[in-house]
Amino acid sequence: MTTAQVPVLEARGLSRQFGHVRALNDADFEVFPGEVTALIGDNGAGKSTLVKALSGNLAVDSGVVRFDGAVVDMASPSAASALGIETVYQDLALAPHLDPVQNMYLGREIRRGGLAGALGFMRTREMQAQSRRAFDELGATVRSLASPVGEMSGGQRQAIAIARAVHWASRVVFLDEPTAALGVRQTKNVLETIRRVRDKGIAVVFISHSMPHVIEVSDRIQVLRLGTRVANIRTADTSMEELVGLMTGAVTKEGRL
Amino acid sequence: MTTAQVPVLEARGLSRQFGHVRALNDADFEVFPGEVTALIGDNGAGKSTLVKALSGNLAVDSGVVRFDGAVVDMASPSAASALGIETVYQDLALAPHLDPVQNMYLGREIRRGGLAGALGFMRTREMQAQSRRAFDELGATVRSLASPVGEMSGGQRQAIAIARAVHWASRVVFLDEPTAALGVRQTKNVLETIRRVRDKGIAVVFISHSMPHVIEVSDRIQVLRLGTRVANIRTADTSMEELVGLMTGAVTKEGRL
Amino acid sequence: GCSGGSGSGNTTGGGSGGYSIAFVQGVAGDEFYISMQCGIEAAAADAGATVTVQGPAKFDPTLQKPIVDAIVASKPDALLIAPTDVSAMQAPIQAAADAGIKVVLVDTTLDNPSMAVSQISSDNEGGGAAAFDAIKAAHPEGGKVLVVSTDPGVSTTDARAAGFEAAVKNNPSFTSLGVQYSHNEPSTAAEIVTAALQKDPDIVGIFAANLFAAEGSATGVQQAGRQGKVTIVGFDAGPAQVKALKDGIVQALVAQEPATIGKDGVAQVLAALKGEPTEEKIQTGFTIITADNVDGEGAKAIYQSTCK
Amino acid sequence: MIVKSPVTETVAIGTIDEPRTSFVGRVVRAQAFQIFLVLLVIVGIFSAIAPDTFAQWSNFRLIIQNASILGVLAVGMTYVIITAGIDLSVGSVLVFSGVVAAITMRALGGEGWGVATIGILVSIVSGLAWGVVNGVLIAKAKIPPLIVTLGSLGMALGLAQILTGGIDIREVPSVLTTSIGYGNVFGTIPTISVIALVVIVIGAIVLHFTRFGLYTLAVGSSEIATRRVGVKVDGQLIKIYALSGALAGLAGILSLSQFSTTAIAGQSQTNLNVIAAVVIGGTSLFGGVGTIVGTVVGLFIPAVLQNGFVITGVQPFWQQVAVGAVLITAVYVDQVRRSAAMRGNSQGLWRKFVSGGRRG
Amino acid sequence: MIVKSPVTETVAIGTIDEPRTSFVGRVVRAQAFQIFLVLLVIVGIFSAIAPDTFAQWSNFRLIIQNASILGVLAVGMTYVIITAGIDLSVGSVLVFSGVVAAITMRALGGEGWGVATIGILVSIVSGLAWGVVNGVLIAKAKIPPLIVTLGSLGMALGLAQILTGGIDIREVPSVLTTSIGYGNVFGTIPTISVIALVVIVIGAIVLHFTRFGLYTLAVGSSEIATRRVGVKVDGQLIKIYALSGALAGLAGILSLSQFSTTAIAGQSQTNLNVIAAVVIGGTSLFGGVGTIVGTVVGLFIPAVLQNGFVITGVQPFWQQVAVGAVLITAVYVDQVRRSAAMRGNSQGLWRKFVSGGRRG
Ligand SMILES: Nc1ncnc2c1ncn2[C@@H]1O[C@H](COP(=O)(O)OP(=O)(O)OP(=O)(O)O)[C@@H](O)[C@H]1O
Ligand SMILES: Nc1ncnc2c1ncn2[C@@H]1O[C@H](COP(=O)(O)OP(=O)(O)OP(=O)(O)O)[C@@H](O)[C@H]1O
Ligand SMILES: [Mg+2]
Ligand SMILES: [Mg+2]
Repeated sequence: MTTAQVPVLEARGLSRQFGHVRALNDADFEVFPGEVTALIGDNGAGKSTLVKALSGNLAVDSGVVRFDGAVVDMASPSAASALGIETVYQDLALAPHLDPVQNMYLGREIRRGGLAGALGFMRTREMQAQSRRAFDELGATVRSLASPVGEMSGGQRQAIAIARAVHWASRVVFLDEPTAALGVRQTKNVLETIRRVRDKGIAVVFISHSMPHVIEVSDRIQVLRLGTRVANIRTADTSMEELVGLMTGAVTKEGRL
Repeated sequence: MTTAQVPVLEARGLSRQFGHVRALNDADFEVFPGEVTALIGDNGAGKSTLVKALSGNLAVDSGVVRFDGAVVDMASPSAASALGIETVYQDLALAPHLDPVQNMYLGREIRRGGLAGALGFMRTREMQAQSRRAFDELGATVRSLASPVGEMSGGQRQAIAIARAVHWASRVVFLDEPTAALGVRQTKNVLETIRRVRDKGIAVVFISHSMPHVIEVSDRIQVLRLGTRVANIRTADTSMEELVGLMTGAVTKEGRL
Repeated sequence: GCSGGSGSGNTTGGGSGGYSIAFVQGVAGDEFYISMQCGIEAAAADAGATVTVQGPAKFDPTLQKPIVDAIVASKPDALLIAPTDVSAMQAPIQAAADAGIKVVLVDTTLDNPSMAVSQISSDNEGGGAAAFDAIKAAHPEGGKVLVVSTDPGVSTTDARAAGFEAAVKNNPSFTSLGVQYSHNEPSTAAEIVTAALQKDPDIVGIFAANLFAAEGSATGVQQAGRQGKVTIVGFDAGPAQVKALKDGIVQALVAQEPATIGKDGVAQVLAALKGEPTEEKIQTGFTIITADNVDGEGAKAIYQSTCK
Repeated sequence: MIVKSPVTETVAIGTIDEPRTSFVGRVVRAQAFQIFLVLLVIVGIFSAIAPDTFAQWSNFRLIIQNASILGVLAVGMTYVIITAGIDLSVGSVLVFSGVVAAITMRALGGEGWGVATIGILVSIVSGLAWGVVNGVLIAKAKIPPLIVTLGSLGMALGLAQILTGGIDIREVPSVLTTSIGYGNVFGTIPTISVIALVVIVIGAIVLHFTRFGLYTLAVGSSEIATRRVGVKVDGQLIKIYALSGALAGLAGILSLSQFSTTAIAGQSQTNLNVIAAVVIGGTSLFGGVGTIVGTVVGLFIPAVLQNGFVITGVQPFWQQVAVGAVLITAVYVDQVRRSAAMRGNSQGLWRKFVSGGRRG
Repeated sequence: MIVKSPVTETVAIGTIDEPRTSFVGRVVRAQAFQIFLVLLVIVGIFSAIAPDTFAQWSNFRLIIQNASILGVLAVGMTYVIITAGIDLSVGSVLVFSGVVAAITMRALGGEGWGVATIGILVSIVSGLAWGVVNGVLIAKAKIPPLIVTLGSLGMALGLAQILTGGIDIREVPSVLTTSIGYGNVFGTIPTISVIALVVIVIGAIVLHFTRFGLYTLAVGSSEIATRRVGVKVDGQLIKIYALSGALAGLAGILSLSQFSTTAIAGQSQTNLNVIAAVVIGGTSLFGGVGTIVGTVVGLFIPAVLQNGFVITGVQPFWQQVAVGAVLITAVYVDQVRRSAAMRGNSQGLWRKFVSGGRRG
């Protein structure tokens, strides 16, 4: 369980209450570079809430976040982006009226050179070509690069969000149930992409309810239950049964991890 | 492949074009009472479009729909509801500001007796109790019956939509990727619920990208590819490999089915 | 006879010598301008001329200018207009004159009215002063008085308020509580008056600078239960105002002479079109109508509501 | 290291936060209550400045009376805005209904209750008719509500002017003026306010406790979801615009009673005033949330400000400035308090200032 | 029964419907084009009725001139509405900016370009300041745009009245009136319209081709998605309201040039007129879609109607009714044609009537 390495991202004692619901309850979490960390837990365990807190989308009531060992204030999504953290949210967060290319490059457009660039004109052609390449890599079935993503199928939208996050992440990428809407082939591609990204030294956080996928792709598994981390284990050391038990509370690990 | 029975719902030659994208291309489809029919296909194959067309949410360009052998005009969702058809949509279709109970009973509220009922007053207590039972049956982790569903986690919302459809369907229930956001335990419960519903003689259409679940729960599998049905097989007669091949076009079945 | 609001249809001039006259009101649907329209239509009918009536929805030059522009495009022989602003309407009306249209300014005027064959104006400031006289007559002992106007920047009501305020200043036994603006909403006027009476229960007179201000003020006074103790003087003497006067809601009215203005306007226009001499400037007066003279002397000053 | 224990449900349903809170607690957390506090503060300030002119029942009575007609309109507008719609036509429909009623009553002649009753019905039906037209165009022809009601604003006003020739009608049966316009109940409560109160109470009960209200919220929350579960969304929308129209008709006869004139050129600001009241009261222009109580409070904030400023002698030009500033401040304070309540901790306002208002 | 074939991609990306359509085809399918056809039909009808009065360049010239000031405002409003916001304050800010500029120029004295230039700058900066205030309150304090701009509507107007004492200022340097207000370019094109055209063209290019425009659409499409990808949404919103304010300031000096008065009682309908133009032009009040070209067309529909009705001698009261009816019809026709284009078949209008307008 102990690694000599410094975690690229580390959370200690995060709590967040919504009305009477305690979505995060003194939760710890850490991810190491070049590792795929699976984050699992029952519905409503607080996984998405944790992701939002660590990507600057949600203020927590208490707790600290460290990046490369130094305490950071993850005050906004831009702060997270600036640190090289990218996220695929469970509720996708694409702009429905924009096309896939615009969504892919939103906030990171390639500007033209010279004055035109300074005035905000963009290299549309180039962005299109690069997006096409990124989608192809995932085997995404995005049928048109010029129609709004709001008109696309669930899986097509999912693929665009994943392509975007993978394209831009330099340190950490959060994938909140990325394969939920994907077809068989696309899922395989995404799992492969996850490995490829990991091999570049980027930390990947993979959230999924599919235990086979989790076991197939992850190096380490952290289990949330009722807003608290109840386990942090190497994938090699565990089994499907134990994981299910941990999520539902049938099995408990001794001590805080 | 041939059954003597009359299909409860049958579609012939459905086509629907969106701009240049042909989402449905002369697609056929049929479901039989007391059977679980899995509808599978790659992302963007047209599964959700087919479901919308058969539940009165989308006008098709051509094709006919028969219910119990008679041609019907599925002109609106109310028409489908009136026939006993219920649907869980991929993009859930819950009213985010309403609470789970209100969503569960929307359009079917239990009225008070007498004058109060005629004036539109409702039995809130009773609806609450029944919803709770329905959620419990699915093992849903809906934490509060009084907060808006818009604030709930992806899996919690999914569970509410499923509970609703299953509760009201009397002839056909469409489930468009119902387990995508669900936890392990909840997924197991939903698959069990599907079997239970089928055993009541209701036709269940199950859409999923998870081949193990499809094979586990379905009696018959129909495969869509680029808007056309390319296969219609009994689950017992096929294999995971064949299905994947059919979806991606690596395998083709001879003849139109 | 025609009812107040209906102008006759458009016919281009020529034919059997019938001229086409366009009348642009300061604001559509105001009884003052409707009475003026009646005068114009009567005079025009006598002369065999046709009249088109247009007007903006508000007393607002930015709304009146497009109408004047369109009128000019439709090429009438003559234009009678109540400009909504002394400088804003200068250029559009100049353009009309430049297009060979004979222009007569009615009621209000312009900074430089030289393009007009005649200007027939009423004295709004004098009317305001007369309104004060009516309050003084009812309350010789003096007291607090309030002005309820429409919006700041409307030249006619501003002039009425200014005339009233000046008259108050010259009379030490009266104190003015200033001008409040009702934004042409009777309900706002009512709110203002009830609040003002709450603050100063000893108000003796209210000068309401237009019809809605008068109606709202009357409602406010009634709500506060002070009818009979507060004198409300309204402006203009349309049938609605006269009924209010007869009902005792309003105690006095300052009446202008819109029908006369209209009649004179048509006369001047026809003279100009026929190449006869015109009068450069005509000033019309006003009458104060009270319950005492409404059935006698004052009756002549009441505006026509239906054109005969 | 691993301890087995019996399988339990992760969370039993509804065990964590069922409304165990007291009635008072719920009221305090209700969104309408936040803005009510703002109103109380405003009233408190004026009362302190002008205790014997502002803080009198006689004054409050007049404020209430003056807000009554807007209150009737605001009930309908709340329903409309909850569906993410808008109704710009209320002022014109009010005028139109008043004109039609006045013409009818003048034609019938007489001053008694018979004529007055017919007038009341005619007015309501006229408004209802406009509302149905609006509703059908919005629900069936799918034209944006802003365009439809902007169009019917012009049309209703134009027709009112055509009917009267632009000259206000002042013949109103005296029973209307004396009993509704200026009558009192229990000696001191204006009849017109009692009528408004009845409308408001019924409006609130229907919105919060009946199926009609539930469908209204559902349509505003997600039209497509509501349609998919088989609710007749088009019919619901038509009914809501019809309600707004009918209430504008009722307001038309009330206005006729109070002002004894059709006031054709008045009411040009009415729509914005009513919409502002609804939004101040916490109803979202994007639909799905709203309360009638909030709307009523939202109505009184500008009314009290206007009254208070005149009484405390603020100059007219400054009044506009002050009303604008207080409006913005009131909604801001309400908004901060509400999001603080959402977070479940009460030092929200202070925290917000410190943290720079980050979303949570 | 089973035939194996090599695995292929389900669909190659972007192979099915890349915009292979011709330029003309795309123009015809563009939403702004639909409503443009409606405008052409209206112009055609009036031209047929009144060929030698309506259908004259001199008349079109004046229609264009009269629409120019609204056109400048409408560019800013389009941006605002695309973000799902609203700006009710444009009319008041226009008046306020004009007043400040007029006071400044009067204080400096003189009739030349030097004073005029200072006046122009002062007016734009005054408008900009109001826009920034609006933007900060909306973006940072999270107060609904309707409330903020309703508040600043009252405040700007009140301050304009305070500055002038309620009396219009009419001393305007003559260069402004002669060269901007009534000057012409190429002898016949009004200078004021050329200025508006420049604003419109720049506005359209920025909206459709630059990052600023893209962010505007993105914020309107999904504020949360845009925020999550790291776009500074608050800053973008502030810039957009500042733009709207600055354009209102520019419109203020144009209005001063054209009317040589501050016209503080005017502009009361300006905000609704501009909003209507934007919505008629196909911009959704719910954000995410909109074009400047559509807005310009949306501006001309009421302008042409008003002009045509006056010229053809329609009575004023009937004009209101007719404008309302045509407005609704125009947007309806546009809406039906647009959804027909979406379905990819062209008999949409007819089909819609037959099928009763079912959604698809
Ligand atoms: N904005 C919110 N307001 C109120 N409650 C919320 C909000 N967001 C989340 N919650 C609650 O917090 C709890 C945790 O939610 P979260 O979305 O983190 O779960 P999750 O682990 O991602 O579940 P799933 O697997 O279903 O996606 C849930 O009970 C949910 O209802
Ligand atoms: N409203 C729409 N407008 C335009 N195109 C649409 C619309 N709805 C669907 N499409 C297109 O039709 C095709 C089929 O979409 P559909 O949602 O039916 O796919 P699906 O089989 O459900 O895919 P998934 O498994 O990803 O959910 C897709 O290419 C999609 O982009
Ligand atoms: Mg989640
Ligand atoms: Mg789908």
